[in-house]
Amino acid sequence: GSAKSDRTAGPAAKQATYKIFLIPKFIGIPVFTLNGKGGKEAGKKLGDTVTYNGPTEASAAKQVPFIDTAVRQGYNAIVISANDPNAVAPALKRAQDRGLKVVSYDADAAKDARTVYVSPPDTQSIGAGLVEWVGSQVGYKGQIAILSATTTAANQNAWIAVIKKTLKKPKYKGLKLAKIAYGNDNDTKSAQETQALLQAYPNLKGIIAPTSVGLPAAARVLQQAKKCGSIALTGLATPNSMRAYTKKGCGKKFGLWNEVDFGYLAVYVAHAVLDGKLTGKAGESLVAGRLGRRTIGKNSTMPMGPPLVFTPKNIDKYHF
Amino acid sequence: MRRVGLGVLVRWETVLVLLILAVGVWCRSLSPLFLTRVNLLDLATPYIFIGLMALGLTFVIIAGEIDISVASILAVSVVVLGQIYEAGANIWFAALVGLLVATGLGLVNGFLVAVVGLPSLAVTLGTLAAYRGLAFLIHSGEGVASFPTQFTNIGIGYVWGQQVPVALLVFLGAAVALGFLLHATRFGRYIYALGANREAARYSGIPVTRARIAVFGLSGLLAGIAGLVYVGFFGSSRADAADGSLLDVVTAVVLGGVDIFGGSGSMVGVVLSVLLVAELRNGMQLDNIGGDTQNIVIGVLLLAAILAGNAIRALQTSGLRTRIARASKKEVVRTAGQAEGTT
Amino acid sequence: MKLSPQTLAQAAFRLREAGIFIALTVAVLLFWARANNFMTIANWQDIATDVAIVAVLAVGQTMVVLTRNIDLSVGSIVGLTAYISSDTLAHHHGLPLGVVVLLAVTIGIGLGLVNGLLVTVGRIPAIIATIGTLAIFRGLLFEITNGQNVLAFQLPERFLNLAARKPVGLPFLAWIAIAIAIAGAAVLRWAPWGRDFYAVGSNPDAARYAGIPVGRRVLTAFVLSGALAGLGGFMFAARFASVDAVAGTNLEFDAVTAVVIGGVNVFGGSGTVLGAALGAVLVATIQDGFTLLKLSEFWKMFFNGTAIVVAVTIDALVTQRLQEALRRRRRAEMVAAREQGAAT
Amino acid sequence: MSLVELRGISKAYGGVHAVQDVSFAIAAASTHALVGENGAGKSTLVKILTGVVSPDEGAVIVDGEPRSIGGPSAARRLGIVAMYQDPTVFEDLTVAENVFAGRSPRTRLGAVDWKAMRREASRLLEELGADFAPDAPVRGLGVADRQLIEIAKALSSSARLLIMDEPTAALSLQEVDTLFAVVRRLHERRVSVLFISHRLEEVSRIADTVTILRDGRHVETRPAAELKHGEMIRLMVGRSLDALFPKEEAEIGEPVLRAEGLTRRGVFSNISFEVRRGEIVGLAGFVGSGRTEVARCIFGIDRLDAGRLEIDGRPFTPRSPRAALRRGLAYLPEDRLRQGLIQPMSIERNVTMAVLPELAPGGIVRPRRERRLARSFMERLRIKASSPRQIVRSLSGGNQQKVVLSKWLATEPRILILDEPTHGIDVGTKADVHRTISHLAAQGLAILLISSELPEILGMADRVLVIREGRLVGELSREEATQEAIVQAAAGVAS
Ligand SMILES: Nc1ncnc2c1ncn2[C@@H]1O[C@H](COP(=O)(O)OP(=O)(O)OP(=O)(O)O)[C@@H](O)[C@H]1O
Ligand SMILES: Nc1ncnc2c1ncn2[C@@H]1O[C@H](COP(=O)(O)OP(=O)(O)OP(=O)(O)O)[C@@H](O)[C@H]1O
Ligand SMILES: [Mg+2]
Ligand SMILES: [Mg+2]
Repeated sequence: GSAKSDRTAGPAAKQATYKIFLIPKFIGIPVFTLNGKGGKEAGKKLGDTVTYNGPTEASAAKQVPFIDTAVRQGYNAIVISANDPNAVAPALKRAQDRGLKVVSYDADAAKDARTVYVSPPDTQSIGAGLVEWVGSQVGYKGQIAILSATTTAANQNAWIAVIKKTLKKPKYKGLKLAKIAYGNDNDTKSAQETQALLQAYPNLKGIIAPTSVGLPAAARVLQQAKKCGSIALTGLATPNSMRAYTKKGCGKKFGLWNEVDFGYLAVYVAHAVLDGKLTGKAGESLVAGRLGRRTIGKNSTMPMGPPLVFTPKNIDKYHF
Repeated sequence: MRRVGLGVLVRWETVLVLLILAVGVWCRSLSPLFLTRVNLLDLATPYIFIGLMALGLTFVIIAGEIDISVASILAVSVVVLGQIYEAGANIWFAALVGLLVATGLGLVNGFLVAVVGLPSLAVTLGTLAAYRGLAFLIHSGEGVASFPTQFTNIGIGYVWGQQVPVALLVFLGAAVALGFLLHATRFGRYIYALGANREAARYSGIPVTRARIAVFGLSGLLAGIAGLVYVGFFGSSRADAADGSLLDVVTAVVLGGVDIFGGSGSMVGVVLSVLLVAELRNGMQLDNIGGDTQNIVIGVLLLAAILAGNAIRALQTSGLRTRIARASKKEVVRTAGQAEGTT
Repeated sequence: MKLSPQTLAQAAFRLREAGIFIALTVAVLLFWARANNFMTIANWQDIATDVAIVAVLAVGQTMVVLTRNIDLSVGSIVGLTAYISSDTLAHHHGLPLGVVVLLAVTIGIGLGLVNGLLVTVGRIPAIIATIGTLAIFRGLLFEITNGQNVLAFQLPERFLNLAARKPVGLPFLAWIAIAIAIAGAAVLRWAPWGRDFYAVGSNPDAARYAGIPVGRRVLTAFVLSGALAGLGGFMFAARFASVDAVAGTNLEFDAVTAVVIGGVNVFGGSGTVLGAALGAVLVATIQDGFTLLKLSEFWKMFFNGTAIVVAVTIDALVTQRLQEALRRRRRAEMVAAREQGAAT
Repeated sequence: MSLVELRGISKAYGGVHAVQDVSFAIAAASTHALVGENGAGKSTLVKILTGVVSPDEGAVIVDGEPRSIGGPSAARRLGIVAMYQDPTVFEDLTVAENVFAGRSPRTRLGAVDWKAMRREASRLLEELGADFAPDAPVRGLGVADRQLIEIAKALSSSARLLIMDEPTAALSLQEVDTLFAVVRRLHERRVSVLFISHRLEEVSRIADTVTILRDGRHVETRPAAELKHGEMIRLMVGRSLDALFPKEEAEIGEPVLRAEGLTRRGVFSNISFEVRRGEIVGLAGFVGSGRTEVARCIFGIDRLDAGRLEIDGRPFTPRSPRAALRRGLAYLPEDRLRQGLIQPMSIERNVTMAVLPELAPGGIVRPRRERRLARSFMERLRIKASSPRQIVRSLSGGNQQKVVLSKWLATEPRILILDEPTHGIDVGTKADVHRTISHLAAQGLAILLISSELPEILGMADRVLVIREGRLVGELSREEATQEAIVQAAAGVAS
């Protein structure tokens, strides 16, 4: 058995074409579907076979079997958005032992379990950006809250850390972080949590929802509560999901990297890693097709680059 | 014996074996990789923690109760284990405490059901939420990740030329032990009696309350052991451990031929059904069939199997009746004979 | 006059609902005291909206549980019908909402029928049958959505505003729930086939002997549950506008919780819609109160679970007391009767 | 013309012929008794007449035309209504709802007409001399009351043939009288009754015609007047029985069980008695007098509020059935199905249920010993079954009762409490059971015999205790004990 995967991952790996397995946190929601789309697009460009599959719930335990079978099927690389950085690590290490390359994207896996992490536009700029976007809308003062995904989502927590750090800066000292609510990447929950925020903090000025499920939900609740005027909303979501609200002034400024590009880049990175062009060292770089040159930063993390910023004016230029 | 021969044909376990073979053939056609030694030996490993919970739940269901809180119990014990280890205690000590906590939580269920006299579905519906909440309250962060290898081997270790997963052995070991407990011991007999007719069991001097508490304690303990394997295999001790695995656990038990209303079922059946589900998922994954489609297939398999089972049971009983028939005819003759004798 | 078993029974019966009522009052007073802006119209409107969908599901669940069955597939049915409703609207903006409701309910009926047939004709225990269909229906939803979702901007305004409307100060969805609850209660009280639910759940064999078409009644219960889940799906779509493949996940737990807290006997035969509805309200209120008290998610989870256990404990104790009282009362009556018999 | 006629009815379960080629006619406005040993096929015929099962062969003729009876409701439409062997009530519903289950009166709008339902129900209960309200929940009513509800149910549905499958099994003399009165009133309404009972004296009292079954075959149908008991028994059993109550002489030894001032509030109070080695003490009284509760308390199922117990002079506190068993007590409960048997289990497992601690040293069950034990009892009590492995559910009532008895004898008790031991058992078997009982006494067991069947008490007991409303109201020696004496004591009528 092991011999088999060695063969495919060993000498075979030197051939130009690879088999790459793209595992999202869970399948079924558009964001990940778009990642898959981008990944496949990149695959076509590079002549690689890209498979997109995963569990139906955001559960690490249910991601692992996909990792293991990918190994057995002789895939050359795994691209994954981890539900639990640690819980998938042993499986990913098994894969690496069998000669596979691992690239994490969106939500990182334990460092020693992947070669490169393709991060959403780097934590720093997103975190800072989110604060700026909300701050600029409320005149840099007032009570704000965060609507996050799950308490344990690595990327969310990273952003929250930066947001807290940024808020300490003199420019933002007017902004007070009242509460961090969790919507569990679940539309229902997110909406209810937003409602809860409105109740608990009558004079809330702004909400930061750095989740593609949470932001539109929040926007909708604000609209239904007729609070779009009084509460500034920002966060991360696809322009399609926000268009209606943004145009009505709910979430006048928010951002996102292009989810299609995200998957696209992740697969390009995986290919480069397989070619041995990327080893995770800071400063290494590659030309990622239509995205141009991208470079690895520290912690062998490659940021998506600055997010696109959507406003009522420019939003109609984007369709994803 | 002729009767056994006839019996075996209509045994549920036999059906499961046939299903496993049939599914095997199908999976083989899905992917050539399915029938490799590595794959066959390893395909169950990711599902062992589910299997272990199922073994415990089997006792509860045969005893005529239900415990839907097992996954939450697992989570609590996992978090406790993680926290204690992080606090610098010896890993095995931490593991022991985890097991004790799990058993304790199980006993709490048992107390509420057997002593306070509440319906187990309601009780464990409550503790399902309460325990999960508890797990998060104990620790809601990333939890410990780096556990010593000699411990994680429970989950990811291999023995015998690095071929056979330890977890699989743990599962089979537990199954054998529990199978013995259920089928060969007095306690096991009590469980069946309880599930079939609790009042009659009580009248017969069976320690009903103690037995019912014990059953839930056992279920908790198994959830705890499942927790060890979980930590070993996934190397994570987070409060959301095993979230969403409840349906898989119940499915395993029921597909194993355990009567959801209690009183009947066998350990072998449950083990087989655990393997069957693992095999099926593995095969479909090797063919990159989507997770959603996999769920549909499992769901359909469950229902189809039960439907088939009902048909078989009908066959079985009619078979039994024919036997009664022959026998009681004989009896009639015999008693008649005696009658002649007495008069 | 002396307390007759009937008055005793009714007393205890009131006790059941009373128990929940007291719990509710206590909770309300507590939150009122501790959390400002709990006792605000806006807040109660939110609670009402939150509870509406669960309440509708709870009514259907009550019917099923009364017949000594359970329907765990409602969450998936809600998801399916929610998506189909909004997807249909997304493609036919002009479609009257009535038609969409009809569509959702019809699909619900179909799925409920599947459950019912599996249980009655297929002789599969309800808990298993509906665990199976829970997975299957959800799987189908994934297939249909194919990773896409319907977004607010694709939907007609009148639909998006449906949930926001508040006739007479009460959210529209809450009105639907109230109507359903009343209808459900009426059925269980006045409709002969509704009464049969109690008989079937109380003693299936006896029901069969009594000539009650047990199979048909159970089927009816599941169909009703499915239909209401369908309606719930429409309400879900109206409330959350954008629907994807995970919509309505775990709603079955909320419904069952409401029913259990509402004092419906999980072994069938006894319980009321009123109780179930109150149960739903209680849960929603506690949730809401905790939010206002800024308690963490995890405390909510913890207390929610504990609340269930406490509720059933109280219920159990009440019924035990009642039975004991009844038996002794009965014996006293027998004695009295015999004394008279002896005297003559 | 006869109301209902059976022509060549056969029914087999799998291969066993429950009934085979049975033919007889039931005349209008008459009581037709159906007698036979356990497993003779009586209940099966009932099920056929009510459409619960359909016959393999033969026809049911109603008013001269053959009918296929699809189910209970179809039967009801033909005017055929049955009270089943075990009362089938809805514990959660009120009495009125039970009476009208499945066919509640409707208002014009088709809604349940509660008023009418209550009115009708109370009228019927009145007629039956029941003393509980139509709104009373059935939970909390006793066996006898439940039996009355069954009757009311039957009456309410304009029956033309009312089938009573062992209706008197759980009834006391008094209640039997009420029932028979009702039956006679029914005749005035041109209603016929198919009456099934193992109590032959009742059969002779009420029946116009008697049909006898044996092993599923029709043996005889004759006017009751022409049938003497001995004759009936001979036809049923296929042989003439030796004395019905064979009493072996056992020398009475020292007291084994002594009870003093046993009290359970609201149930019974200040019950004192003793049972000696080799003695059979009868416990008589009406249903509901509290006999079972006394037994349940002694056996540790219910709590005693006051009083003390001694076994062999050593104090004994009945904490649990387990504790009682350890002290050599055994209790054969009155409700075979609910308290006696584990139906889906095999005979052997039922028989060994109470002796597992002995059978399973170190907690590990020894199947071989188990089977041996079961076999020995199957022979001793002539249990009619294919093997110790047979599932108890498929046995007829009488054989099931024998299995329960075996379970308790297996514990080799020193004190044996029998609660309605021959409840629903046929004469043949009854004789066996009685023989066994007195044999056990002869071997030195102390036996407390609860029975609503006075002949049984009179036949078996050395002493008779009479309980009324939970109080001990009389103690009669074997000589003093007569039907009259006991009834007077039980009813509290001064003689
Ligand atoms: N469901 C069944 N399956 C198999 N055998 C059955 C079934 N019901 C009845 N029998 C058999 O049919 C025969 C007649 O049973 P039935 O209950 O009619 O006897 P019975 O005359 O009513 O006895 P009893 O006086 O004890 O009630 C018995 O041998 C019984 O074992
Ligand atoms: N668990 C119970 N539930 C409901 N009614 C009961 C219960 N136990 C006893 N009863 C009823 O209470 C009354 C008195 O009980 P008990 O059975 O002790 O009287 P008894 O003299 O033993 O009458 P029986 O002839 O039934 O033995 C009877 O009507 C009995 O049926
Ligand atoms: Mg019978
Ligand atoms: Mg009794």
